[in-house]
Amino acid sequence: MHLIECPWCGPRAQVEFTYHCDSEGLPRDWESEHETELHERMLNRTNAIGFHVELWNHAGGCGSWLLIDRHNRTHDIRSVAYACNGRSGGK
Amino acid sequence: MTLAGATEFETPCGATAVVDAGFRMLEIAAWGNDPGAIEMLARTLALPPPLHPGRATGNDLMQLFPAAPRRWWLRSDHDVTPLPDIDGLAVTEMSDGQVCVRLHGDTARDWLAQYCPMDLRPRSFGTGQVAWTLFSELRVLLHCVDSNAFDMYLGSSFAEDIIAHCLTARTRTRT
Amino acid sequence: MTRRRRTGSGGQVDRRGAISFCFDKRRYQGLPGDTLASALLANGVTVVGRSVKYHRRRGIFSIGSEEPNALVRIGNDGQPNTRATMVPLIDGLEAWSQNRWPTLGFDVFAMLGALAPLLSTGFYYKTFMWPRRAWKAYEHVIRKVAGLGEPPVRADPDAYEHAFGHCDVMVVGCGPAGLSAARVAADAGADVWLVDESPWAGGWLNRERATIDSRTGSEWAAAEIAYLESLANVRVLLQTTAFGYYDHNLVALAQLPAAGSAGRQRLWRVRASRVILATGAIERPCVFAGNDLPGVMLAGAARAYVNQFGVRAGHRAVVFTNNDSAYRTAMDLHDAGVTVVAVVDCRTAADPGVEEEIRQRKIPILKEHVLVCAAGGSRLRHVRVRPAAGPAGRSSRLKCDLLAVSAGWSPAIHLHAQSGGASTYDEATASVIPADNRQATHLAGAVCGRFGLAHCLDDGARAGAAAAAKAGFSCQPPRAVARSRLPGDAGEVAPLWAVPDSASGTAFVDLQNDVTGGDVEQACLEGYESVEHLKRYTTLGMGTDQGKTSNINGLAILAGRRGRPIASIGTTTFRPPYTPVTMGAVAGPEVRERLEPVRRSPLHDVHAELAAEFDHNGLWLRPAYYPAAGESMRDAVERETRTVRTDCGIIDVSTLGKFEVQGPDAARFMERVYVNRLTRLASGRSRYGLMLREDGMIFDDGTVTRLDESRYFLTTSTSHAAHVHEQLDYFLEICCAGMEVAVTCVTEYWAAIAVAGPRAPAVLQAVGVDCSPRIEQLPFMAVTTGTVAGIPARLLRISFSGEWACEIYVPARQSTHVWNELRRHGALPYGLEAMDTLRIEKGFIGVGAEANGRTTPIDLGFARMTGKTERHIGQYGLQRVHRNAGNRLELVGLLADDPGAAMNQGAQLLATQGQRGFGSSIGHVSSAAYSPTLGRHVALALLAGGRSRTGDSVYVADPLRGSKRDLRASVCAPCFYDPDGTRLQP
Amino acid sequence: MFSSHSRPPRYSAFNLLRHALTGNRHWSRAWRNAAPKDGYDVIIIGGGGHGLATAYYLAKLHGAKRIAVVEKGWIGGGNTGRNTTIVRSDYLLEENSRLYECSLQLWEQLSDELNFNVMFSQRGTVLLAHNEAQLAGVAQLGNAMRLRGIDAELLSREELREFVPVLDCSSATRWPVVGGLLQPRGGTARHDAVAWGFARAADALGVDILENCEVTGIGTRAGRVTGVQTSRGWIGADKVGIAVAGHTSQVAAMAGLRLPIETHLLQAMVTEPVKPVLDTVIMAGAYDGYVSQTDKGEIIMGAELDMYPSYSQRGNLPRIEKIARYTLSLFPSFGKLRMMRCWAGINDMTMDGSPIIGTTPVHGLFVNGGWCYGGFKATPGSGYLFADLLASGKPNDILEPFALARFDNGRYIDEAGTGPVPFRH
Repeated sequence: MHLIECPWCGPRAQVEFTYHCDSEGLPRDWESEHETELHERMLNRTNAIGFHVELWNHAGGCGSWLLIDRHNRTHDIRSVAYACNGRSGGK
Repeated sequence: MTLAGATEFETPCGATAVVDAGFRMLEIAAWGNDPGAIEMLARTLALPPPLHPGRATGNDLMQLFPAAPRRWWLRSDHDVTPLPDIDGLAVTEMSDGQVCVRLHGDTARDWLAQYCPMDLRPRSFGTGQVAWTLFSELRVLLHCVDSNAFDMYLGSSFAEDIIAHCLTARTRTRT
Repeated sequence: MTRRRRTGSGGQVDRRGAISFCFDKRRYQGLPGDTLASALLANGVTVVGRSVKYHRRRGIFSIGSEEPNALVRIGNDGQPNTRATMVPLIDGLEAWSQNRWPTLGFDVFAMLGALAPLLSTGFYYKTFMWPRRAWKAYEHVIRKVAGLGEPPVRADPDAYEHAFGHCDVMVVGCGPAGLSAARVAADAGADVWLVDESPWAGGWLNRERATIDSRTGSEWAAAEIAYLESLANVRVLLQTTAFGYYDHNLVALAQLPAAGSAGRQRLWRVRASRVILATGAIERPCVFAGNDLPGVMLAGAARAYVNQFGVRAGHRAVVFTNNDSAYRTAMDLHDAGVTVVAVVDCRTAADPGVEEEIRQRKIPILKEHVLVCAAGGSRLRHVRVRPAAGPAGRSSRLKCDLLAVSAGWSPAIHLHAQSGGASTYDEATASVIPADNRQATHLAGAVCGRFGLAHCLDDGARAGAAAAAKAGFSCQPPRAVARSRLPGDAGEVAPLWAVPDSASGTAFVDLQNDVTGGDVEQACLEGYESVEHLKRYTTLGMGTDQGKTSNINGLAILAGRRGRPIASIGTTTFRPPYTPVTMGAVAGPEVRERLEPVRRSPLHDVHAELAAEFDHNGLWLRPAYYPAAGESMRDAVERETRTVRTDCGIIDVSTLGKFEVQGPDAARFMERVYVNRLTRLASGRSRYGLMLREDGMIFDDGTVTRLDESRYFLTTSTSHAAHVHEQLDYFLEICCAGMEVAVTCVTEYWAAIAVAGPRAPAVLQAVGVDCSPRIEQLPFMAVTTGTVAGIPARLLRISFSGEWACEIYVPARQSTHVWNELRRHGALPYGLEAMDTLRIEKGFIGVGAEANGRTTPIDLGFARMTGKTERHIGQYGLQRVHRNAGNRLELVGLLADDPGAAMNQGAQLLATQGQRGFGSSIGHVSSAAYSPTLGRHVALALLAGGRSRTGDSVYVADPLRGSKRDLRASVCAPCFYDPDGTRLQP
Repeated sequence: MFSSHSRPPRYSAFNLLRHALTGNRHWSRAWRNAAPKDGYDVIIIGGGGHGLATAYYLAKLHGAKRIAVVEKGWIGGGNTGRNTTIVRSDYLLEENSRLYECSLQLWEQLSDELNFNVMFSQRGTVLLAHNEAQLAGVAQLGNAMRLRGIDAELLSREELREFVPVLDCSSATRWPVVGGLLQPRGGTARHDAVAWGFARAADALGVDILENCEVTGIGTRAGRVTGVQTSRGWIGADKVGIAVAGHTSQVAAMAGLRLPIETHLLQAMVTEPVKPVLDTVIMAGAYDGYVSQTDKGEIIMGAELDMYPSYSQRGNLPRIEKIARYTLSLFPSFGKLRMMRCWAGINDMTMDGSPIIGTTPVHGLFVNGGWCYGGFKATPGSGYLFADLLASGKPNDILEPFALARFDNGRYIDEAGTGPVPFRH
């Protein structure tokens, strides 16, 4: 079980967080993206072994949306940051 | 289960549980990024600054819980006068949706540690701190009101079930 | 017998006490401080179990959790496969041997031993194939012979606990290294947890005659543990196994309650800043013929039984070793009155100190000798030895009833390996030792391959200091290390895995799984020569002991066979748990009734008083129907349905997901979230809204209400509420970042009651509704606020039944009053079943039934809602799906030709009667009900190209539920009642 | 040229006896320790069940001569050896149903076909329903199966109580069992034996099985595949098939492909062995979990994914606890059994939850992957169909819907209806 350093709550157990998707799946600019762009990001993934920036939600905590730079084999975490320019979510 | 006012239970773990449903709770959410809005609200309500993440601030009338970014809960045991309309803040009534379970006693912390994965040691979560965390798989707001007393806020629909937990669970501390 | 086996003094048992216990119905006496294993040995019980494959007699082999043989069931219908070595003896304990029929002494299946050559490794892959269908019959027998203990029959009566813990330093292992580590870290001020699987702190200090600071090892350990327990920042957990080392320094502990107490087993999940592994080492045996006979025992165990429990495991002992530690066995056994026949050592020289000790005791040492075989029946009778370099044939016989074997020590690197740490093969100790750490771990003592007592104490102190410092506690240099003495504890061995030329059908590598040296060789011959293939083909190391005493020997034989160094062979993966953990403890308290929480509506008690039959809807309990006395379900549902159509019904819809969306950009946000156009939705009006997924499929349906310019109120289906919340939040924060909007969940705050039926306006008037416009004049799909029966309320003129209806939203705790007032003025409650019938009559879609995650709004007849050009969720997905759409399933209605014939949800649709085979199904019944309003059965269906088939006949096939003949039905528009919606209007 | 070698003798009772009388010292290798040749007609990347089965059927049914299976470690070491060994064909969507039923029919003859007892045991698989809505769901599934000629029976609570006495069919639990769908032909098989059996049979037909031979690159020229670069050197081939469950994205990336796959962990565990107590496979709708008892007596359990991408092959405690909670809620008498071993398989989860089998933009390169949880039961069918694809170059009727192109056309095969969220399938 990972220990994830939430920028708001501090270190918390992974059970409090939900993984949402790889950052490859996030829109660059949702408003203006095209159909092919949407389908490419919605469907296809590099899925390589190594560090990936992923979107997680601290659903069992403060609710923030977080970008977590995490290794998908060792589970090492290099960084955790709010997903939108320092703006954070919250349920 | 009808909850009116405060009901007290002795739990088998040795802690006392007081179930309280007779308070006022408002959720205040900022839709922008302006930190000034909540500070203005705090000033208007005469709540002592500063507003540290995870640290409750309050006076005799009310308590403000900054437990999530851009989102606060305001608890009052008295009827709060209508909140000033401050631009940038959405104020939503939550009172009937929440039940507060106050756990009190030397075993309260150990009992909570049976269900909450967060670090509850006094140096990590001491008096005055508030945090959203999980209780079993349920998201709750925890408030450490004293070295051996915790308020746990949970959705009303779960209350009966969770209180049943409190009444049946027991703890063996320092085995 | 007892007196003869038990020494007169010494050890840590209380000779003044007496404990009575049973093994296989026979009653025995033990002492306080015994384990079941020591007590059985003290009573001269040599055979305690039968092996899994050949049903050979087996005795107690070890002293700890590595025990492969002595597996017993504790209690009647109790826990099977329990290691007798780990069970503290309590009064009245009942233990039973396993895997024998009818008795331990006479086991019918022991004849399998005679067939051993036929049953060589992997035999079952090569046979039981003829005749072709017979495998099931063979398997039936195989299953009965296999398995170990009997599983309990009754539901487990015990309760279990879970807990989370957090500490600065977790020390695993309570031996000399662990104790000294814990003390240094604790003195530095760190929160320290110290755990050990044994009921006694001290580890091997209890089992040896060591001295530390002029006290005995066990006295020293007792003093240390007493000191540690007196500190507020230390938690000592005994009988607690650290069984798993997971990501980011999470250590899982399984804690047993004190023997005989009413405590519960507990599973701890402990997050430690630093972990110190002082897990010690496990002695390993050697492979030679007859090495599984009762009376063959690990050398360390033989001296431990005498030192800790005062039990002589035999009267005439031979010690066979490749290292110095077993010399202590000879010394300790001799000093306890056991005749030590000889020390058989394969080496040319031992440590001069221990050799001198043996000579003083006049015990013969046979250097450069090996053991050829052990012989006996239900107990060991003699062994044969020969010079290591000599010819295979010539051996001499030594009479004995105890053979103490040591082929060296394997560091218990399991947790280290689980944490991701690397390991390497060390030639000096002929063992696999830890290399680099992956996590915040420190290692101390024998687990590192440093076996000396002084090393362990020193290592521990240094690890304790380092861990405390890393955890942020300034640490004084470790205090002067204690002066200690334990002869022959250096740890070097001369590798000896299997005695050459001794490989026969009874030279076992894995005692529990009956894997012999010959099996390993055969697997190599057949090409199963990678470590994992060997393990899986022979089952080596796959027993309950997980190969703690056998894996390394198997590896070494494999390496020898392949002519490669052991280091290059690799090892199998160390997986959690370190030792098996009771499932009940893993599961914890939240099982059965408490598996998941139950959510109750604020009106729950009212429904219960009305004797509602409840149904589960997600986590919620909701009334399915309210049967009157003596009324059947069908009658109640029909009555409730008719009530809504002709009178006035009320239903609790508090479980709907409810959200407030506020802020200057709320309107823009709503436009993106819903597929339908909402820009023209005026304040004070509601609309039915469909939310899609990005792939174009329907995600959820509900209502959108505009409360004012910048404030919306949404409802969602009960089952999707949490998902919708996540989706809204994700969409706002990630896709619409910068929009000034706040979303708040108000599901718990509002109770909701739908009042429906032609008499609903009258009932509401009678109850007293104060709003503007007056309630009966409120237009369809309009919203207003006011009071109902004096309670402040939000009123929505929306309908899910097709009748005039209004949803009343009131604060949850005041809803009972409103409900009761409505009832008092003539409204009758209806439940989910009637609601479902009403919506099917109207052709409204159900989430899960029609909106099943594979249907688009176009499939379900909402094409008019789609086509908005502004970007919204699901827009592009919908385009892609329908650009190439073939014969998609579309929503239609079905009327059976025979109006009395029921169509069931889940029946399949066919184009022609009796058609079968792949491709025959053209759709299925998605919802079905008997409509009391129409006096016939009606159904909604998803039918391939369905809308173009209106008027056609299809056949409804339900073979699974026993329908013999496919039912003919005609396809119609999916609305059976009031298609123009005139009844919705005021 | 295809080098001839002596075929190993068939396993038989006589053969077993003969070896027993000679001390079991004369067994021959089940498959040769082959050395890579310069080139092959077909190379299968991945020595798991699927890859080995593909090679076997290619050699057996399509007369292909020069075939190699390249495996980076030991054969059967990926998901073939890390699953819960369940075989069934109870799928709702027609596409899946055809695929898995094709496989199940091959399973029924497999031991005989391979002269290797893979211990395929048709003890039945039962899908439990915990409420009326789930019961309607399994009825829909069962009806679909029956119309297609696949066996399925609806069991009431009382019938379940009789069929699986150890299952708690009482109401004293959070999710009482209300009924279930039995597929009598479903069951379990010995997972490792499937790899070994196919390897031995393929080897006997001349297939080279190259272990410890890791593919590090896929060679292409002018849009055609030319061979593979491996840790044991370059090996040329006109056709290359990828069958590397758990690493499909990595290997496909060597040819420049980006797939709709995300890799997740699926955990499983076994208890200590006990005497027979559960003689069928139970799948619980309440948590996507499955429970059965192996021939050795271990209770084997698995359940849903860990819900975050991982290649770690390590178990994680919260999911294990959940599996235990749900299992004990169904089988309260299992509380005293001990969990003995936990492991994790790495699952290539596609965006619609169904596998991808078909051609790729690179001529001569074929992909077979994204099996989500369904890989083991598909083993013979997947090999049979993939061999057909490799031999003919064109997908047959069963494979056609599983082509990669379905994602471009929006023709998803979304059995669970959960959309393009790979870990929710």
